[in-house]
Formats: sequence, C-alpha cells, structure tokens
Amino acid sequence: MIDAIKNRAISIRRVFAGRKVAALGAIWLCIVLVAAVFAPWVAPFDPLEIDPVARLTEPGAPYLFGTDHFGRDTFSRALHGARMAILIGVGSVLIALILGGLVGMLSAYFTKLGHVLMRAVDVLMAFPALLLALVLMTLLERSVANTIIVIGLVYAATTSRILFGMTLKLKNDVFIDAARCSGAGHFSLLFRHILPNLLSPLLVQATFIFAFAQLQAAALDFLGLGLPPEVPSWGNMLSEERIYITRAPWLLLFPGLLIIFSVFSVNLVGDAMRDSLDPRFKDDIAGV
Amino acid sequence: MSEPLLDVQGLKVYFSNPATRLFSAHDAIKAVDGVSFQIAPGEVLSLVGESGCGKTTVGRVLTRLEKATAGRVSFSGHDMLDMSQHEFRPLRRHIQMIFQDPFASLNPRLTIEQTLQEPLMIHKLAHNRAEARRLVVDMLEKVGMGADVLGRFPHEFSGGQRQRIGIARAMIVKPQLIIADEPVSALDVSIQAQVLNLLKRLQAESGVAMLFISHDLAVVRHISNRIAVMHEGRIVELAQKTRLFEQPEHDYTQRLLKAIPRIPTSLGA
Amino acid sequence: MLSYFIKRVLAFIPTLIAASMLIFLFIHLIPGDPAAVLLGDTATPEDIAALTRELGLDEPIWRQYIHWFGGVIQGDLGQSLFFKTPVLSVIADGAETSLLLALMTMTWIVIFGVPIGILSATHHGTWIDQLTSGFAIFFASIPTFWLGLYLILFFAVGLGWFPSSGFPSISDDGGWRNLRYLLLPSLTLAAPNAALIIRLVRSSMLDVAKEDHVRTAKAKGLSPAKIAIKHVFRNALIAVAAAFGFTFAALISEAVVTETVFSLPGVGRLVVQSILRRDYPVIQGVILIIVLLYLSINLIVDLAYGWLDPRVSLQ
Amino acid sequence: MALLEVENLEIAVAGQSEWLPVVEDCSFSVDNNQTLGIVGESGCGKSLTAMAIMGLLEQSQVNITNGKIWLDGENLLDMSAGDRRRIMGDTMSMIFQEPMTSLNPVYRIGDQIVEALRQHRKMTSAEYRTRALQLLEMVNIPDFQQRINSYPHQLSGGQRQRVMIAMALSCDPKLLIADEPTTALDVTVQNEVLELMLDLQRRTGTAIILISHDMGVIAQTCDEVAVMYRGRIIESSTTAGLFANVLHPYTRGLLNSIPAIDSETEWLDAIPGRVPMLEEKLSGCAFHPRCSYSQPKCADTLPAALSIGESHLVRCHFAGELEL
Repeated sequence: MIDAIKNRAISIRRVFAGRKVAALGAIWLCIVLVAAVFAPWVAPFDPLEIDPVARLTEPGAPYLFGTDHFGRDTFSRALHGARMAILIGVGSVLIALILGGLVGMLSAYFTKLGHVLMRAVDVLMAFPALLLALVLMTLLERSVANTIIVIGLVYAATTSRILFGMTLKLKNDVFIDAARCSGAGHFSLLFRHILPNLLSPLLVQATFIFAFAQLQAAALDFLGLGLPPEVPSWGNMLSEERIYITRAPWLLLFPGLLIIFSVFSVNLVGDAMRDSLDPRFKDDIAGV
Repeated sequence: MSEPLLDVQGLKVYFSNPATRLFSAHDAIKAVDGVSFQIAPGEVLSLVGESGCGKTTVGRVLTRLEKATAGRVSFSGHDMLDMSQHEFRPLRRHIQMIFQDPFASLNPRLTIEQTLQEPLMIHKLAHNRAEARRLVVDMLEKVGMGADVLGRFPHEFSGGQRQRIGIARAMIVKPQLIIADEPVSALDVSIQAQVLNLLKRLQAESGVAMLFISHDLAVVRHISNRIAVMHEGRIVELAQKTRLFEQPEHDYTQRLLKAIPRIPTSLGA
Repeated sequence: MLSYFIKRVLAFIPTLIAASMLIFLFIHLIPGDPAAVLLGDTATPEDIAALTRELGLDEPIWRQYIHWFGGVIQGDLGQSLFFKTPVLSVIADGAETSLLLALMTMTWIVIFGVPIGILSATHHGTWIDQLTSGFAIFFASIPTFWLGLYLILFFAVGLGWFPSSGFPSISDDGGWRNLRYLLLPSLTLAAPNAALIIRLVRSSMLDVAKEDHVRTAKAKGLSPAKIAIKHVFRNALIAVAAAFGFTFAALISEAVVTETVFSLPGVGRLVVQSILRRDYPVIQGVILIIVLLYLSINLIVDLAYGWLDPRVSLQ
Repeated sequence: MALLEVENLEIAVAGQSEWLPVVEDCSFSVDNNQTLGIVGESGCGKSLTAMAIMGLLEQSQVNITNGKIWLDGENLLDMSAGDRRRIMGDTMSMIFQEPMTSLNPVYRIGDQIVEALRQHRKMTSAEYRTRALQLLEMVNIPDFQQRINSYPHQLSGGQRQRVMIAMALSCDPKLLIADEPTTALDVTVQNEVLELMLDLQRRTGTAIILISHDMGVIAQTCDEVAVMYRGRIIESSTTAGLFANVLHPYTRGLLNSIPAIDSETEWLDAIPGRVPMLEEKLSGCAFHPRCSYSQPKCADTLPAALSIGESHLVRCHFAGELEL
C-alpha cells in the first residue's frame, strides 16, 4: 500500500541509487553528448579529409583510432558520428512519441476513433520494423532527415499501441471519473489528467526507442539504405570499411564499440528508470 | 413529501456481455433492472446491497459516468438522461460524487490546491486565483484541514485525509445532491467514524441531499433518513430507516440483517 | 475456445488484406519506371510504352491491385523482372535457407534464453542476476552485422573452424553436415533475441512471484524450486508467449542483415537485393509472404495464449 | 504447554535507512479446539504476526528480531528452512484475505486442493482425487463432482474462499491461521464461511487464529481476543470477558467508533487523530497522543501488561481505574 501511494515521478537519485553500472552508462552518454556538441572543435582532423598516404594506418599517434581506406581519421569521424547518433536518436524519439503518443492517446480516449486508428496501426505493425523501414527508405531519397522520419514512423506505430494500452488503463481510473464529475472537458481530461501521469513511462519508452533507433539506423546504413554514404555516421563507417576487416581488424572495432557502448548505456538507464515506474505500466513498455 | 429533488423512474442499465458478444448480441448483463426512487431536498437516502447488486451503477448513471439503457431521471425538473453532454454541464455542478477509494480518486500529479480549484474554475465560481484560494482554504477548514496542505500532493496523505479532500472537492461547488459511493468502506474503523461524523455534519449544515451507497448496514442506519435495499438490480424494499431495521418486510432484507455479526453491548458504555 | 479461435481468425483476414494494399501502394510509389528497368538502357520510348501497356501499368492503380491480388490468391505472385522466372519460385529458392536458419536460431534462443532467464529470476538481486541481466542487455545492444563480421573474422577466417559464407542446400553434397554453414549465422541471430527472452522470462517471473497465489504455494510447504517452475515459470509463460510474436518480428528484421553479412541465399537477402535491383514484383511478393508469415505466427501465439491461460479461452 | 505459544515476538521492517519495529513484545498462545482472534486497524502488525508464525515473511524486507514461536514444543524459529517447509501446509496452514488472487489461475481447483497433500503424504492418484472430492464436499461446494475440474475464475468469491479452506484443511492441520478470511466477501457469504470454519473446528479440533479488523466477526467467532495497536497487544482476554469489561481506552474507542446496528445515535464517539506512521517514534504508551485519558506518565513510560481478573491482560497505566 505504501508503495502504491508514493509519488511516481522519476527522480535521478532513486533511479541510480545502488545501480553503479547504470550511472556509468549515464556518464558515458554525457560524454557522447559533449562529443557531439563540440565535435568540430575537438576533432583533430577534418572527418572528410582524404589522405591516400596514410591509408589504413594502425591506431596510435596522431591517428588515435587509425585511419580508413581513404586515409580519413577514424577518431575525428567517430566524434562527428556522435552527432549523427544523437540527431537520429532524438529526432526519431520525438517523431515516435509525438505522433505515436497522440494516436495512441486519442484512440484510447475516443473509442470510435480508436477503432479506426488502431486497425490502421495493426496493419503497420504487421510489418517487422526493419522491413517497414527498408520499404519506406526505398520510397525516399537517402538523407539524414528521411532516415529520421522513417525510423520515427516505424516506432510511432509501436508507441501508439503502448500509449493506447496505458491510456485505456488510466481512463478507467477513479480520479478521471472524479475530474469528469468536477466538470472537466475532453481537453483537460486528456492533457491535464491523463498525459502527466504517462510522462514517466513515456520517458522510459523514449530511452528504449533511442536505443532501437541507433541499431536500426546502423542496420540501414549497413544495407546501403540509410544515411547518404558521405555522412560520417558510425553505421556508415562500419558499412564502408567492412571489406577491409581482415586487413585492418581495428577499423570496425571502434565505431562498433561506440554503438555498443551507447546503446548499452541507454538500455541500462532505461532499465533503471523502468524499475522506479508505476508497476501498472511496466508491462506496457517495450524494451530490453 | 415535498417536491422531489431527484426522481428516478424505471431505470435500467444493461451491459453487453463480452464473452458472448460474437454470436448472441442480445445476451446482456442486467446490472440495474427497473429501479425507481425519489430524493427530497436535504434528504439522505441510502442504497444498500451486496456486491454486484447494481447500487454503484445507479450512482454512476446519476453522475452520467455510465449510460442508462432505459428509464427516466429528473433532477429538479430537468430530464437528465436525454440531455446532451453540453446541456448537462450546468447541472453537473449540482450533482457531485464522493468515491470509495481515497487512494485512487485524487490525481497523483496535481496538488491539493489544483484539485480543489479545478471545479471552481470550471463552473466559474471563482474569477481569479486569489478568490479560488480563499474558497479552497475555507472548504479545507470545514473538512478539518489547514491551509498548509495546499501545495502538497495526494501521496503525502493518509486514507482518511484523502477522503476529507475528496469530500471537500465534492462540497466546494455547493451542490444540491451528493452521491457518496462507499465513502468510508476503505477506511479503518476509527477513521471511518471521524469521516462519518464529518459527512453528517456537513450534510446537516449545507442541507445538501445525499444518495449514500454502501454495503454496510450499520453505517447506513447511522447516516440515512430512508433506506433502499437492492438485490440483483432491483430495489426490494424501501422504507424509513427505523422501520426497515425494526420491521424488515422483504425476505432478503431479513436475511441481510440476520447475517451481520453483532457485537455484545458491554455494561460499561 | 472455438469462439475465441474464430474471433482471432476473423481479425487476421482484414489485416492481411489491408497490409497487401499497403505493400502494393508502397511499391507503386517508388520512383522509377519498372518497364524501363526491365528493358534496360537501350530501350526506346516506344518499347517502354508498349511494355507498360503489356504489363497493365497504364491502368488505374486499384485495377492493377485487384489484378495482382487475384493472382496472389491463386498462388501467382507475378514474374521477377531480374530472374524472369515466377516470383514464387524465386522465393521458394530462398525458403530452405531461411527456414533452417530460423529453426536453428529458435533452438538457441530457447536453449539459452529460458534457463538463463529462470536462473536470473530465481537469484533476483544477487550477483548472478546482475551478471546475467547485464550480459543480456549487453547482447541486445550489439548490432547484429557487427557481431557477425567479427565472428567470421575469428572463427572462420582466423581459426578456420566454420565456413565464412554461403549455404549449400542440405540436398547437395554434404547433406545435413551443411548445417555447419548456418552455425555462426544462427548464433549471431540468436544473441540479441535470446537476450530479449532472458529479460522477458526474468521480468515476467518476478511479476508473477509477487502475486498472492505464490504465497499460497509457499504456505503449502512446496520447495523453492517447485514453486519457481510449477507456479512462477508456468504462469510467466503466458506473458512470454504473448511477447513471442514481437521476438519473431525482431528475428525477421535481423535475418535480413545476417543473411547479407554471411551471404546466405535466403529470403532476407533476397529482399535487400531486390530492393537494390528494383525488382518490384519480387519485393512485393517477398514482403507479402513475410507479412503473412508474421501474422500467422501472431495468430498461433494468440491461440497458444488461450491455451496457456484458461481465463482467456473459458469465459 | 499449549499447541502454539508465541513469546516476546519482535518484527522489524526495512525502512529508508534503518529497521523499524512493527511488532514488539508480542506474546500469546492458542490450543486445540480454541479460536483466538487478533483484532486491530491496518498497520497494527496483526498480519505480520500471522505471517511470522507461518514462516512467510520476505526476509529482505521483514525480519524477526527477537522472540520464540513454539509449536508442539518446538521453536519454529530455530528450525532449518527445510524442516519448516515440512510443517507448512501440513501441521499448520493458512487462509488469505483475497480469494480472488490467492488461487493460481492456470490450474484446476482439484489439483490445487491436493497440492499440499502431494507434498506431504504419499498416496495414489485415485486417493488424491477421492480426498479432493471429500474436501470439496466438506466445504459445501455445490456440484463438487464437476467443480473439481473448474478453474478458479469460474467460481464466485465465496466459493473460492471455500476452496481455500478445503486446501488449508487437506492435511488435517493442528493450527489454521485465517488472515482476514471474510473481508473481501459479502455479509451473507461471510456468515456462511465463518460458520463453516467453526463447524470444521468442532469436527477436527483444529486450533484457529483469526485475524480481522472487524470486531463483529471476532466477537461472533472467537473464544479469546487480542487487541493490537501499533505493534503491541494492548488488551487480551476471553471474548466474553473483554466485551463485558473493556479496560483499555483504545479498545473502548474502537468499539465506540462502530455505528450500532440495533440502535440509533446522532454522533459517533470517534477516536481523534490517526494511527501514527511507522517512522514516527513514540515514547511511552503508543496510544497516548489520541487518548482522552492521557496523563504525563503515559508519554514517558511504557505501560507493562497488567493482569486483571482471570486471563485479562491490559497495557494501560490506569487499567481498571478509568470510567470507560
């Protein structure tokens, strides 16, 4: 009982108390963020500068992570890759949450609208995520914006279903009935009474979408259907250099590890946050 | 009896049974199956019965949280069930509800002040925040709480305190009818007594009419003027409380009264 | 149970039809003229126009759809522009590889995912739990293709234990021994999905462990192991089964990547190659088949759910 | 020695930073053919006491910090976990408050009823089935021949609680602990379930501990009563003795708080204030802040258990001196 009445807001202290690994993950994410913001100033080389003499140099000074088959500095490219990672993560999360969130909430609240909208979502969900992304990417040009939109759309479908479920649960809560008796209208019920109670689970969901988006974007890059090849993203770095893996095994190591550490960190943070959620919503969250 | 404030005639509420919906559309659960009663201004009528008898559904129809299948409900002369959501708005203020579960009935994300202000603002009973705050503080005082609780959140309060806040929310708009759905059954005995006293006092002071829904016959006897016993969607007996307890007529009422465990009255009291 | 079954099937058909419309629409929105692609660079505008008419591409899109879907129902998915053979036979060529890969992967997922998940849950809060949970999250964070590439580098190129790419049919020379070609790919594919199952088994079991009936079981004097399996895991299976469709979708997605990395002649690689080749009939056909398969799996999952949870089927 | 003797039991729960005592210096006993009622408001420690006897406390959250629990002359708290499990469900068993959730939804009730039996007694499957039928008949389940194959969700709340009782009695326990067994049930059903329990006790001689917040239920069912407040038994006596001569102001307040069913009063004589939170440290008598008879002494010194008359214990400095 005591548990049920605790305020369910996510507090940083509660999330990371006793979870040292998750705290390390959060620190790593901060580093990535700083790298992303300051990449042009921190990077020792121009990420696009080709130096045929220095092709496939092993890691060491001055090329911290070595160079690729064009002789471009892997470390500088990795720093700029952090930008792409953050951009794609934040962008697709925003699209997924706003679009999917609205569709899910409105569908659960207005039952008749929900019948139509959720059937449409069912159809989208009949496609495995990457497959839907592949087809959509074929329709569009390869660009950063399009990649973000496509990944965002794919997870908007998932998010709408999750929000649908959570809103349905909340909608039957007594305090919603109480607000209705106080005379609250639809807008107030949706955005003053329902939405604030979903913010914490939405935040947790956002972290998992962020992680999925990284892996999805890397996979699209790898298949040659993601970001334009000239964009220095971790996925593109892997995709372009993969044929050199036997000659220069370290080449794929750094961008790969960067993806793994970042996704791992986001997942850890999401997992830690999920533990401090209202238990009713825990099962709705889709994540690792 | 004077002109009734609330007049319920032949109210029916059927729910479709989800288990059988696919093949037989007509198989319905008859939650409320032809219920009629009246409440006079300032009167306390209780609906008493066991779980699943339909008493809660009656309350939810009267606050339009549930739709009626058939019947007529008139509230101070207005035919309530046929109204659109929009037409009902001015009436909504006059029919307020107190809920059973004090832990679930307050929005955990709103402060006590926000919760209590909401109905004032919606029904334009206060025109600015200062006025609203004054009314909220007045109301809180009436339910035995101080102005220090304004900025606090529901989880900081015990069940009894939350139920007081719930009562304040219902009373703050000065309604004509309060529907109290098991308002004390989630509370501990000693707190239940405090809240019952409070409800009774506020009711007497404001002269609001009340539909008191409960499964607890002792509580019902304490608070009501008249009592309606519900069983399987119908009212089987409706009488003045003393008469109902002293000379129960219906079989079911007698069975109910017999089943209640009695506490031997000690000599000391 | 029967009405539950019928309800599920009735919900399945309209979703499938709507999905087929969506696939058809998508493919027709792709920039580029199929007739031009088919005829190559040397074609004259007249040739292209003639072929467009022949393929019915000048008709309204809804008529094209009806024509196509009519064929689909009869098992005719059209002709591949690239192979010039029926789409269905192109897909059938990849089916063996993909199905064997999927079966092997599922085997790993069950062998690793379920016991480790149970172990993690029964040792909740101890270092065993922290370690397994940590590893599970870690494996779910690795891009499949990256893992595949390094597995090839170490075990195929470096140690030479396994072949690095391709998959000869089990009806070719070598027979069942050819399955060793699928060992690395299936492990690659299993890693993130087994991780998901570990997490799922763990969290579902922890949820069930909090339920009142587990306390009842304890009060009967049952041993912790018996409670964990008979009461906690058995009930957690309901949630695990419900999430199985989701795992399967992840599997399909990652199979597309894995088959590309290991150059396996499967359906997943066919999707990617057909997209790059702009072989529209094949893209259309493969995706339709995958969606059909995915929806069928979900249907089976729903039915299994009804079987595992008497509350669902016996109202 | 009685069948069960609890001696100076102390239980603490994990708080934010320290262990908080929830049950202190709790002693009572119950013998064959006897029903002991433990009554109190939520948070008084009555359920935890029951769970401690049964051995169901979650070790990481709740700890028994002191005391002994003797069952048949053996201290349960000295036993190994394995030995303890051999007793659970066999020599002693428990019925819980929530009949809706206390049964496993995926197994047929017949299987669940004999599960404890399978654990503790070797029999053939036919014998298990016979026993299950016999138990269902004993707890008056209608159509028990068919019901044995039902799933819990197909039964009503009252029927599920009967199944719980059948389950608890499957191994003929010497001690039955019933934690709020009728709280979730309607009055008419409650009456039947309580009657059933007493009837079975008459036949088998089982000792019963009945935990409840409802004075009426306790008065109707129990031979002896212990009233708990804030982790301590503040008054205990035979049922008749207690209701004839209430000695603790809290017991009196509790009784006055209940609206009468057979008479009418204008106002209820409610106890002011609320039950203090676990984190709140209280000196002296835990009830003194709410007690209208409170004296300075009450805030300073913890009252000892005074024995008044035959088997009537009270923890109040002024026991017997007050006009309650």
